[in-house]
Amino acid sequence: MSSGLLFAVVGCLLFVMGLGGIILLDHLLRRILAFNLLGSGIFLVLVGLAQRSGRPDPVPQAMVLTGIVVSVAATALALALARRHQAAGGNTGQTDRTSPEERHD
Amino acid sequence: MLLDLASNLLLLAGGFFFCAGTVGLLRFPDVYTRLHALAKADNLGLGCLLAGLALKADSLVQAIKLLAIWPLVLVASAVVGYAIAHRADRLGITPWQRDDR
Amino acid sequence: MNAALAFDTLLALLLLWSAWQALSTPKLDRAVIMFIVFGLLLTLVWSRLDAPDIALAEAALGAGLTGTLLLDALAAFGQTGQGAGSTGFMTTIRRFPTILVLLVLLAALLAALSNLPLPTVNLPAMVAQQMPDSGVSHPVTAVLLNFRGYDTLLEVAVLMLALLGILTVGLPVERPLLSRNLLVPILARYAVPLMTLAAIYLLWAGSHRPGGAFQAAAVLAAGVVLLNLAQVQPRWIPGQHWIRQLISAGFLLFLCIAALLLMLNGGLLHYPPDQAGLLILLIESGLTVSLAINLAAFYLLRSDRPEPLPNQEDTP
Amino acid sequence: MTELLPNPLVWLILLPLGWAALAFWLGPGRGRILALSGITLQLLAALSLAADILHHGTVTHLVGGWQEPLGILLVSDGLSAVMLLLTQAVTLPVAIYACQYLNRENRRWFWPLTGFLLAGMNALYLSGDLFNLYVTLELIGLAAVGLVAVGGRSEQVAAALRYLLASLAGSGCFLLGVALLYGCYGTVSSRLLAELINVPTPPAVWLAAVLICAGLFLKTALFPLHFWLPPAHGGAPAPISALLSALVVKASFYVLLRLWLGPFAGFIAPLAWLPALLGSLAILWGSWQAIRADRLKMLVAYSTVAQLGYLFLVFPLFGTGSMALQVGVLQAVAHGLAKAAMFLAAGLLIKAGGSERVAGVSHAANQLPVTLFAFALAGISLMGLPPSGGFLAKWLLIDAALAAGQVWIAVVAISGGLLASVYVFRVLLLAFRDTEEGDRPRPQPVAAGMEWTAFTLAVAGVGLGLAAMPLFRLLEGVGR
Repeated sequence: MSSGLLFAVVGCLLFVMGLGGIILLDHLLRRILAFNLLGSGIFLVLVGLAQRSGRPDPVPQAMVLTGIVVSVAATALALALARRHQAAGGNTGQTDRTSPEERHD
Repeated sequence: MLLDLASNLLLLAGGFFFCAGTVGLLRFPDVYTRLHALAKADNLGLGCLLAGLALKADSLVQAIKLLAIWPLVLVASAVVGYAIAHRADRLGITPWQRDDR
Repeated sequence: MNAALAFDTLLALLLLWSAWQALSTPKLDRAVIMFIVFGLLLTLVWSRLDAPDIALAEAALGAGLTGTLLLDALAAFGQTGQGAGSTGFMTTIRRFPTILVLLVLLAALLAALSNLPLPTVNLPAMVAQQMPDSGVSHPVTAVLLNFRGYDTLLEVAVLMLALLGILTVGLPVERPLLSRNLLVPILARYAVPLMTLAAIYLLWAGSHRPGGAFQAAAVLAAGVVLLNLAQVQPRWIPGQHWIRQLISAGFLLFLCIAALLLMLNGGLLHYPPDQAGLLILLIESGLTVSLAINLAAFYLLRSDRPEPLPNQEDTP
Repeated sequence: MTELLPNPLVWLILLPLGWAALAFWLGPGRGRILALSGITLQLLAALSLAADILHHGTVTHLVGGWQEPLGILLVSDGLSAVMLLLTQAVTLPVAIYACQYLNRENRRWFWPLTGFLLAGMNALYLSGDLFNLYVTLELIGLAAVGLVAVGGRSEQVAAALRYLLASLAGSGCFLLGVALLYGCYGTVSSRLLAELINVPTPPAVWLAAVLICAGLFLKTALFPLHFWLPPAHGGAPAPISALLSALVVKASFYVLLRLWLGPFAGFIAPLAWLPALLGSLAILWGSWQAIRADRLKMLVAYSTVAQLGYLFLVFPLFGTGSMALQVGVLQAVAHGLAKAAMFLAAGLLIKAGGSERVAGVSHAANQLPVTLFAFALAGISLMGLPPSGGFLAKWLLIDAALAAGQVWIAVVAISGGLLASVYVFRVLLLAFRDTEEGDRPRPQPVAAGMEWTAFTLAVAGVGLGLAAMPLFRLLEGVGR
């Protein structure tokens, strides 16, 4: 097993962990953390799989650089929205869980 | 030959100090003493490690780059150590004394 | 070789442990700290994967800037919603199908990885072959700004969009978490000039070794944030036009070069091989300023009151 | 026209990026003239591109002059030309409407956000590279989230946040699929992948396809992954709802269609019943929620959930020699025009009636006859009554389904139309009902210009049924 493949496997675990976190966790901050774990997992799969023969591959590396910047941008936006939500008196844990049907009236 | 020996000794010493620092972090009784262990032992360990690696470096520039890490980390750890201790003090954590065991 | 793999395995386990802690530890502040630890471990992983560019970006952006933003948000959230979620019996039952699907997905992923065909296209070889015409000698920079420069153009737009979103909702100002620390200004006095120097070096080095606009911008942004922590640089408010204008200027420079090349050469971002190096450096310099301010603005731009609107509309 | 504007497909991406960045430079509330002239130019570019394709077939552009798989290929055929035309043609009237509808607070960052949204959608329709598609999906996602939050009210921020997390999870699944494909084949070029993927398909490729499709289902709000759509589309200001409902969800559907007919065509056909089944459930569930919705815009938003279901009904019909692709695209275009018109009309009805509730539309028949007519025309297209574009799409769908022996699809399509008529007539009947003068808020005057933009879009949606031939000609030869 090459370390590329090893980290690709770790990436899969992180992806599933992150996806589970986004779906199952209640607190907004934790869901944002989970999204970051999910992103890191994908990046590891992308580079790890491409480099499983041990040779560095600049193309997925450049893609991951792009991806990291995108995920920082998304995190910053998500945190700003979450803080505005909190400042407006929204409950960081529960409001986001109620079904849309209950919230209209 | 001699250079290699010196480098290896320095690396070993660095490893030892890091271990000591970690033991201190785990075993010391309160935040101040733990900070003390980290700031003292780990920084010394890092210095040894960097010196050891610098002796193994291919070029002079590389060695200087390696050694330049040390003062930066020293400054950063001083500031961070102070920040943590300051905050702990603000939160009213009193330093541990031998007799209140 | 075996020692290397053992080290990698240890690293992998630590990485997974810190990730799990970040999601499951009951205290929110601990979760954020564990996430930063995760980011630092990930930096090590990237350097183990021969990807120093990503390691730099991960340290500066993934762990550094994201960590700062998270800590800042933590101060706003306080410790509300402690606990990893209500774990009553009924919730467990309701969540069971989701967990089951996730486990099936994991099993499928691992099964797929265990039996993977070898890649048919040898892209690294093609990159190596075209390197002489790319204008730079570092492959990652060549991919990022030449072969796939179009992705980068769109990605800068993504950063601006995130800032636009933040400006739209506004970031509430809270009391700062940090008590006044006497040493931080001293650190800033020495570190910020060094960081600026490092950023310029990274920008220049990007053409032939790991580095480039994104890493340089991240270091510069960190410098600005440090100045703010040292209470030298006050928070930015949305009414400061230069912030917006510098951010869009770097992007518009990139766009103008793209449009000019399109009109002259008939190809989007089609650099003539002779001038490719110069054009890439020009684009990267513009992007460094634009990205640095954009990233710093994620942290620094605060206002309870939105930016004042102009008195007159831009109607004729 | 080609001589006037060479490379229209590249300008379709550069123009909105340019005016969006300039509008950001200028500051809050600025950029209206830039935006309107930019969108007009884009419409011209899209027309010129469509003309090119009609005459010369598929148009491609190598970004940076690099061949695939090293570089990124921009490619436009009839399918993407139709989507590009729809995008620019819907945005122009919506932008004109927005000039008058949005108040100054809401208009603060509307123009740059819209510009980047358009750039993202245009880039998506032209992209021939899976990783590039991911970047465009993120561009669209973040722009759409910013637009949802434009109002700044607490529930809008909550909706934006929910939308953002759903959107990020969706594009995450997409990107993991792309990573697996890169691991297997060493390229992300859509065209090369279509050649390389062959039977027997390795499990990793199957998994990649499933992940990508799941991510796109989430982004297209296919039942039961639609939970984020109603609060986001129903909560945003009307012109933004129109853009999101008419255009944004179509973008991810387009990617799905492309991949389904391109790289995945060889092996994924046995799974076609799944999107069709979910689409049927979406039609029934969305219509039911629209029928019992309390607020007018939620009614329209749930109607989007239902109408998106129709798009997925065509998947089992691919490869049966019928006009499945034409049907799907026609439905997307017809719904785009009708839904934009309906949201714009709903915004005016709410503004005039002073109430967000469905009941607030009473008296609209006297007060806003043009708007109500636009709402009714859009409703005709959604119900599928002749001669609207929606009618033609549904008619051809039923025809193709019966020809392929898939009777259940025809049954779902017909019952969806009936359910749609229930929620449309629910609004129309209320609008003609007279209530006592005293028990309703004073009517607000509404500028006539806005009424007519909504009306134009609605008429276009109905007229599409009479003028679908050019669209079919563009689509000839796509996906073969």
